Amino acid sequence: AAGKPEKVTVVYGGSSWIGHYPVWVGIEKGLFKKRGLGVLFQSFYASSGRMGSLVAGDLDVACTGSISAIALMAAGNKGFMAFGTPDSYATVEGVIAREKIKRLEDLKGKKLAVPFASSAHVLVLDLLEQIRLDPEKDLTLVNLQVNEMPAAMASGEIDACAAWTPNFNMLLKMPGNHLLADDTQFSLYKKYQLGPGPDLLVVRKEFAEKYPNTSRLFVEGYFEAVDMLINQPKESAEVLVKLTNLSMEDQMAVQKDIKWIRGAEQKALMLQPGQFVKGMQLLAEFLVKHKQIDAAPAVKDWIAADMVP
Amino acid sequence: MDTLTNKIKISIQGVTKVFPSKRADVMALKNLSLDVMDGEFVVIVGASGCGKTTLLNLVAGFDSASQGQILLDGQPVIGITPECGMIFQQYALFPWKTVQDNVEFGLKMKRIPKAERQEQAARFIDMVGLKGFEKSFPHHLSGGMKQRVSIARSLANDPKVILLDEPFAALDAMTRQVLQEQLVRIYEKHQKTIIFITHSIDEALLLSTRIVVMTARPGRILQEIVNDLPHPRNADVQLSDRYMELKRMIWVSVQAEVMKSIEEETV
Amino acid sequence: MDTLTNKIKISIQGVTKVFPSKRADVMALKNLSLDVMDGEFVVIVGASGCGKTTLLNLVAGFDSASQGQILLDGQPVIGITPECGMIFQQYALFPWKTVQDNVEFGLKMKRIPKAERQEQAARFIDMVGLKGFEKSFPHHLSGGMKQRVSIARSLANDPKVILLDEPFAALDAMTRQVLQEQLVRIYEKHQKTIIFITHSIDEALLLSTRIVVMTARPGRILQEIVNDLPHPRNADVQLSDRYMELKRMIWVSVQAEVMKSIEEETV
Amino acid sequence: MNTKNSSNLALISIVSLVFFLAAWEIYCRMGFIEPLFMPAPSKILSRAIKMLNNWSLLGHTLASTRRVMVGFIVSSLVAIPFGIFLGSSRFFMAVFDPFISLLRPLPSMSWIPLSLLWLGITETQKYSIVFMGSFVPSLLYIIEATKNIDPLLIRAARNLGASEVDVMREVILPGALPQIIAGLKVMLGIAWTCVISAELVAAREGLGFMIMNGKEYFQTDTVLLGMVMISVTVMITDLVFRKFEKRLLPWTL
Amino acid sequence: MNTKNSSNLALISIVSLVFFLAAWEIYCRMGFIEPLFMPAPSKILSRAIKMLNNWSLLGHTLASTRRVMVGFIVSSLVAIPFGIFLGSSRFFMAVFDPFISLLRPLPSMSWIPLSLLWLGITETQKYSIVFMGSFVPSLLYIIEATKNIDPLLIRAARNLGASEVDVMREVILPGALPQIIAGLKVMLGIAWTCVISAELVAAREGLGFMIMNGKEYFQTDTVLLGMVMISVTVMITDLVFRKFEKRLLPWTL
Ligand SMILES: Nc1ncnc2c1ncn2[C@@H]1O[C@H](COP(=O)(O)OP(=O)(O)OP(=O)(O)O)[C@@H](O)[C@H]1O
Ligand SMILES: Nc1ncnc2c1ncn2[C@@H]1O[C@H](COP(=O)(O)OP(=O)(O)OP(=O)(O)O)[C@@H](O)[C@H]1O
Ligand SMILES: [Mg+2]
Ligand SMILES: [Mg+2]
Repeated sequence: AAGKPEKVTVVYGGSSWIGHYPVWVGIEKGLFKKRGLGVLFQSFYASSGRMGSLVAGDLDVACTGSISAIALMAAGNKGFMAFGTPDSYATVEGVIAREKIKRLEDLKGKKLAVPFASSAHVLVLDLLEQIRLDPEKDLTLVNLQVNEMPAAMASGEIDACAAWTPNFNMLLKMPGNHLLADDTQFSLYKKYQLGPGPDLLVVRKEFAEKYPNTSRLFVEGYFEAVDMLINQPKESAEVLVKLTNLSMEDQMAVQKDIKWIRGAEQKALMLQPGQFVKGMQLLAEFLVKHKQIDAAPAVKDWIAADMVP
Repeated sequence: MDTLTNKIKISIQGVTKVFPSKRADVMALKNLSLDVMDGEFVVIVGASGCGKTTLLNLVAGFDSASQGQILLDGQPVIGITPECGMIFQQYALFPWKTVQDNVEFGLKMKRIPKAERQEQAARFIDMVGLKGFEKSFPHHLSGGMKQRVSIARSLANDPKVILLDEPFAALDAMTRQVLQEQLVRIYEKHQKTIIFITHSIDEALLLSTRIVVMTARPGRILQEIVNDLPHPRNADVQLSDRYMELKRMIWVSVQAEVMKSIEEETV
Repeated sequence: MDTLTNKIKISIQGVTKVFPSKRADVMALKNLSLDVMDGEFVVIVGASGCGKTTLLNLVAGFDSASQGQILLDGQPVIGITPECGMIFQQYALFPWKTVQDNVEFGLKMKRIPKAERQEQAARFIDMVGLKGFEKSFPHHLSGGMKQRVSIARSLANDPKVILLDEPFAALDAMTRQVLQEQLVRIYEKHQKTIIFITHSIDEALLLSTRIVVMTARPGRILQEIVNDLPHPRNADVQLSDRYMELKRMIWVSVQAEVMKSIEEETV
Repeated sequence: MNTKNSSNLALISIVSLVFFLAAWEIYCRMGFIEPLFMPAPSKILSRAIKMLNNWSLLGHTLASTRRVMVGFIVSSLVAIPFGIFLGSSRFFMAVFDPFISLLRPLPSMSWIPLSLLWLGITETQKYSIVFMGSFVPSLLYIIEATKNIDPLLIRAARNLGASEVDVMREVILPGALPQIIAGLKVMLGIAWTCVISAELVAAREGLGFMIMNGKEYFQTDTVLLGMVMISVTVMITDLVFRKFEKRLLPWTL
Repeated sequence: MNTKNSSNLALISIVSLVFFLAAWEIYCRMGFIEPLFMPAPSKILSRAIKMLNNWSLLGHTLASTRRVMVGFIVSSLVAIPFGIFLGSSRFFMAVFDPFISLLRPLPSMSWIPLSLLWLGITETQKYSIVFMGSFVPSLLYIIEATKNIDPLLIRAARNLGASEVDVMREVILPGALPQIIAGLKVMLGIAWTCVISAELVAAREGLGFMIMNGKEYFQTDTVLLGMVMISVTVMITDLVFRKFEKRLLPWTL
């Protein structure tokens, strides 16, 4: 019953992070093409750049870490809406340390690298709070992008780091490194199964309003790709290594740790107000508590109900 | 001289010029009056800092008097007037223009067509003996040659009055002499009215029809001497008794004023 | 003059100086010979570019001759020698030093103790009439005052020979006269040997015991004239017949050389 | 300085460079230093050959050069007339002075966050960084050049009958030109700084991206090659500019 | 320019600034522009008050200032004697010329990857970026200043009995000082550029970090506040430097 797309090219903002696997698979396997859509995959290092580009009108759809999305909501921007969450992960992000650091408590007086304003940053702040270490005084947090962490760990410049896949996997494979904690130890995860930066699908509001057919077709194609990731992991991994630069073996391992969320499950998470949205609200309040944002936005106001499958 | 008529060309009437300054105002000229007849060659001498340049700037309209007024052909001088062509000690040639383009400048400003102004400029370049240097930039010329270009540039604009502020002071004695002779020739041929500033009494005697001596600052007219030396003022004239007499006379009056200003400086 | 002895102070023997250059080498001096007696005041005149400055630089040891040699008290001049004090047209004062420190400079280089050099410097500052300006920076002085500091600085260093390269050319005629008189007084009192370059024949006649006229480039000696004018050379002397005669004589020979070099320039 | 002497000095320079490179090579070969920290010149050379073969070296260089040129040309085209205007009007100079003073100390780098917010990661964003980094300094150079014109020349022109507009066109513009061009030459260097900054933070190509990316993959030879390429490219741009300068200013020869 | 006239001009500047700020505020209040892209001045002010209260604004400013000062002072201390030495020796100038030419065009930013490899994410790495960014330009300024000394003054000194070493100390150093100081003033600006670059990439404090972090959280007011702070801090350093300059160069007054 879907009408023809009003606009045939969708500009998507992504990176090599797992949250972007479905779009990559969809493009490579022609799942958008068969719906008459072309999808342009634009790469960004950080969620914030992607969100900036989205509200500036350069992107139509993106997947983002929810920290960025919450920050943008807190800044009062109404130019975007959320319509789903593709995955739940807990074991592809975490704190990795060198041998001599056995427990989180050993981080005292050490150097811990973390990309500021990221989900890993939130994880670290929460973990430190759990063991009552002051991030300002008891240890040194080093602001570093995840892609620079392997070098910094190798040179011994830092004692530990918080990263996500694929750098997370590379770091774990480096001799002498081991996992100290992952998202399963995040306090909200323990209570609500919610990681520190769950992935969120967002759309430019103007785009969603102007091109309802295109939006719907994109969502269809997207969740078909999610199904393919669940049902045909090997075929998916074959195209994904081009995105992640991981070996086939590592790629399969990463995918094993992800729980994909099908289209049919989205309504329960996203609407009235939905488990996921409630979790996001808690996360927003957590960020306020840690002085990362000024005030918590009402997350439910940013849900595009029409687009949730 | 036969070119002298009885028409007053420039009339400087009770001019005072004060430069305001943070410490104390400087009074450069005080109630100075002077008439210059059409076709006269007036040379002004006076101690350094007595206000000669200031006076010339007022005549050219670069600056305005604090009191008094200056009339050119009976009309008060208000803004900068191209009718009084100025020739500066530092030449003030446009370094980015060739000799030809420098000389053409005034004509170009009058929107005279290219062909015509080329021809006119060529005439004046020839007159000052710079044929063959039309395409040179000022940079490549010697001081004497630059001053000749500046004279040609002024003449091409055909001003009624030519004002010269120590035009030859930066040149060596020998080049200076050549240019003095050229200037006298031009003056005789074109019947301009000239006001010429110099520090050299010899130069004053060589060129002028009348010599005006100014007092130390604030500048006023101390003495006016009609220069009746015969033409051409060659070496013979310069060694004549009348020359010596005039020179001594000017020497004495300038000397006294200079001493005043030097004393002021060193104390 | 009574200070003249028969000792040769400086002997310039067949000196040639060639400046190599990309286009064509410039021969500034050609086989020039000249002896200067102890206590003489030699003034060198000549057309612009004839090599006067070059010659003085060789005597001071700033540059070395291409051929020939220069003896000072019988010893060949090899490097820069403080025995020949140089006074430049552009003063060459150290702008970051006060008048006092400028005058002390040479003494400081000789490692003379502070107290002693202060006293000596004060004497020379007084001599040139700048008492009260010890703490001033050169920046604040007029041209004439700067040149006086430069003279004091040179004298304080007590050189046997003083070389002056158009020292007064940048000054106005009146200031120049005052300094000329001061220089003559210093020369008479301190019995220095002086070589002085100028473009002004009047200046040459006023100061010298001997006048040397150089040819156009390449520079050689054209003529030497012993200046027998009586002292003091006041206005009366300057208007005397002998003065006129000497002036005409020099005029004629310089003139011819100047014409050569001007023709060369304009063609 | 005569010809022989100056060619001697050039020889010394060449010997010195060769000697340094040889010492570096030998030092590395002897294993005194880890290649991760400092690869031998021969390694850098072989990386260069590799990257020349797959055209990527040329691609990065051209990408950066294009960005520099676009940003720089746009900024010059705006700064020259505006600077001459401000330099000759004391009133408008006073009006714009507070903004110029505020913008002057801002490094081009500091515009990156704002430009990313405004323009996203686009080519326009790169151009805007170059523009913001070079515009204000260019403007200041041009204002300065305009003010430095010998007032005597302006007097002379007015005395010869030039109007205010004539003076602007015939005296101020050509008179300020040598200094304007000298300023623009400095600005070109600054424009290069800006583009490298912009590329280090967010780009997919260009020399700045190349060295940042090289570092990520522990290819110190790529990092050093990128730096050498920046040097060489800037030197070449400079040379081209100088040729161009001589054309524009025939009277200064 | 007399006093009255110049105070008039200052008045124009103030009026112009106030007018601009008012227009900006009104434009924002009317909702013509999203606060994400351009917050109103009042927003920036309230952010400033908030950050002043928890001392973080002061902390960032001092962190950057400290880095600038350390890097700049070390680079000046090395560049001044070395520059005077190179400026007065044609032989050693020729020896070092190729390296200076190669290093000159490299933006400080381009040293970031290498410095991270060599020094890790330490304060020393930040200092090294400032050092590398300001050393070569300072050196060039100082060489230039040394070469620009009027050779007549050197002649005069030698003629008064000064030895080569005396000339160096008594003539070249003081003679080059005004130009050296002018150059260092420019370098101080460049040092600020460098520090902002260094902080944008890997830092946890400093004004560069502040604006980058502000951007991550879409706090455009923090970004703009950071930029204003850079401007203001540079202006203040400049002022302090100028006072200091007058002290050092009494003869130029
Ligand atoms: N624009 C000005 N502002 C303030 N004072 C000035 C200005 N122009 C000239 N003066 C002062 O006015 C006096 C006369 O200056 P002016 O230049 O007319 O003297 P001058 O006779 O031409 O001297 P010189 O022979 O040295 O050229 C001097 O004391 C000078 O300092
Ligand atoms: N360092 C140099 N290199 C090349 N040529 C030079 C150099 N110094 C002087 N000359 C040339 O040597 C000739 C003599 O120059 P010098 O300065 O000695 O003349 P001068 O008699 O002092 O002239 P003036 O009266 O103008 O001062 C000139 O033609 C000049 O161009
Ligand atoms: Mg004057
Ligand atoms: Mg000379």
